[in-house]
Amino acid sequence: MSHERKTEEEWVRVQERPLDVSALEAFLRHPRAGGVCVFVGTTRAVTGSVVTEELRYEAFSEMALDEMKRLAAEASVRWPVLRAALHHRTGVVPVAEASVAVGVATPHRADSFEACRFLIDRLKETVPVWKKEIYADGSTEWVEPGKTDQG
Amino acid sequence: MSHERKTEEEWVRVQERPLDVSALEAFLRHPRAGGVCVFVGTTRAVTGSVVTEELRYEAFSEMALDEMKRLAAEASVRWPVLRAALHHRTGVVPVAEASVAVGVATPHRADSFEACRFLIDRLKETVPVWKKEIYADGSTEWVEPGKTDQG
Amino acid sequence: MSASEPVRVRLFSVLKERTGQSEILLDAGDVDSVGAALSALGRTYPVIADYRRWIRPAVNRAYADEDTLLKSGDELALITPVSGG
Amino acid sequence: MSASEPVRVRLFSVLKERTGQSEILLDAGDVDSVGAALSALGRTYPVIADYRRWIRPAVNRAYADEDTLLKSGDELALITPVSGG
Repeated sequence: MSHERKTEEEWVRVQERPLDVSALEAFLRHPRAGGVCVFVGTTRAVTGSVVTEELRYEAFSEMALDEMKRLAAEASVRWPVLRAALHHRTGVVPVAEASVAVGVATPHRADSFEACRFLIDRLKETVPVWKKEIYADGSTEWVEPGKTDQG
Repeated sequence: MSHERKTEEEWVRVQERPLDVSALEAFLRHPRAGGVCVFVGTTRAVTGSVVTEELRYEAFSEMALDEMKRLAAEASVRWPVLRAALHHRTGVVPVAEASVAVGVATPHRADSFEACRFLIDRLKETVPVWKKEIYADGSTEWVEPGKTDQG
Repeated sequence: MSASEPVRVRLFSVLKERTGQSEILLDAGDVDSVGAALSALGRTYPVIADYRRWIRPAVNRAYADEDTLLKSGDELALITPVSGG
Repeated sequence: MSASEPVRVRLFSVLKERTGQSEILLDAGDVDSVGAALSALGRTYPVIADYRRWIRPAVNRAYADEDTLLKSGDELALITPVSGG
């Protein structure tokens, strides 16, 4: 299952299939661009002493697309963004595979780094996607940043 | 013509063919990586009121590879770099095509952005590659940062 | 009983798992605000009461707050701390 | 005349274009340092004298300076301001 919205300037997607980073990078090419910055988040096998087998992502896909579009619009106010793309994968994401890819094209390189950093940082704060760790010992855990355990 | 050096951790290349950003991104995948940051520099058609037709790059290829390896090693001292790649194209690079691609994989995303930014910034300062602007009006110019004209 | 459309509550992640529900319909006449809906849901599903302080409610796919008014046909999503990326 | 290998000078970019040379061989006995080589080259090629303050010399593919000593068989590259990327 995949959801997407695509205009000439921005492309947001939520999909179960592996992400196509090449297609994302190709979308970002623009004759007025001097710099393209792409960030790819991948499933890390080891965090501290804990071994992750895989991650499972769940999204509220329709709202996730809205939020990603809103973030792209916010970035375009702050930086001269020529193209922006935000893609998130859902379902099982094995170790070393990409869960998220975010990219920005701007006339100059400093802006591409800043806008890309902004998009991935904000995506992790506001886009309704949730991650469940599946550990090598068989246990599982929803990752809930900022939630302390005295529920 | 292409020159390259490749180990398990780093991959530097200077080549006349178009850059393969997908291959670079694939090389950066690592089971302990959480973040991969890739920067692609592309030929910009317009800078201010000046229209660029194409860029022509010339490299001192053997030394360029040495310098790129040295920069990757320097980044690895400052950040926990799992993989690094620096590829530069030479010869004619038309508008919207990539002249340079630099990427880094690290366990956490902030480091991938910082290390990638460091690599592209330093590459532009020390790697022996020169750019000639071919303007739409037929004139040409070697780009020589920091050189004032009273030779 | 109201003849109008219900408020459609969407649950995800830990709340979906622990309530066993991905969608709950509430009578729009009974819950005129997000806060009222959360209180009603918390009485039936203790885990929603437990999570209330960490829930960012979204109405019709935009973040809202407890004071946001609800009307017939609205969609209320209970967004627990997100962890995409 | 020395029987030893010459110092091999490499030129790129604007210096290659304006001297018409990509490589110049110097007798190693005549140029014992980078500075001496640059002075000798500057006498033959005015553009090298003009560019001298902006040239970063590299000996055997590593950045050096005017005091760096040259020996038979060394490669001296005249690196004008770089503009890759």
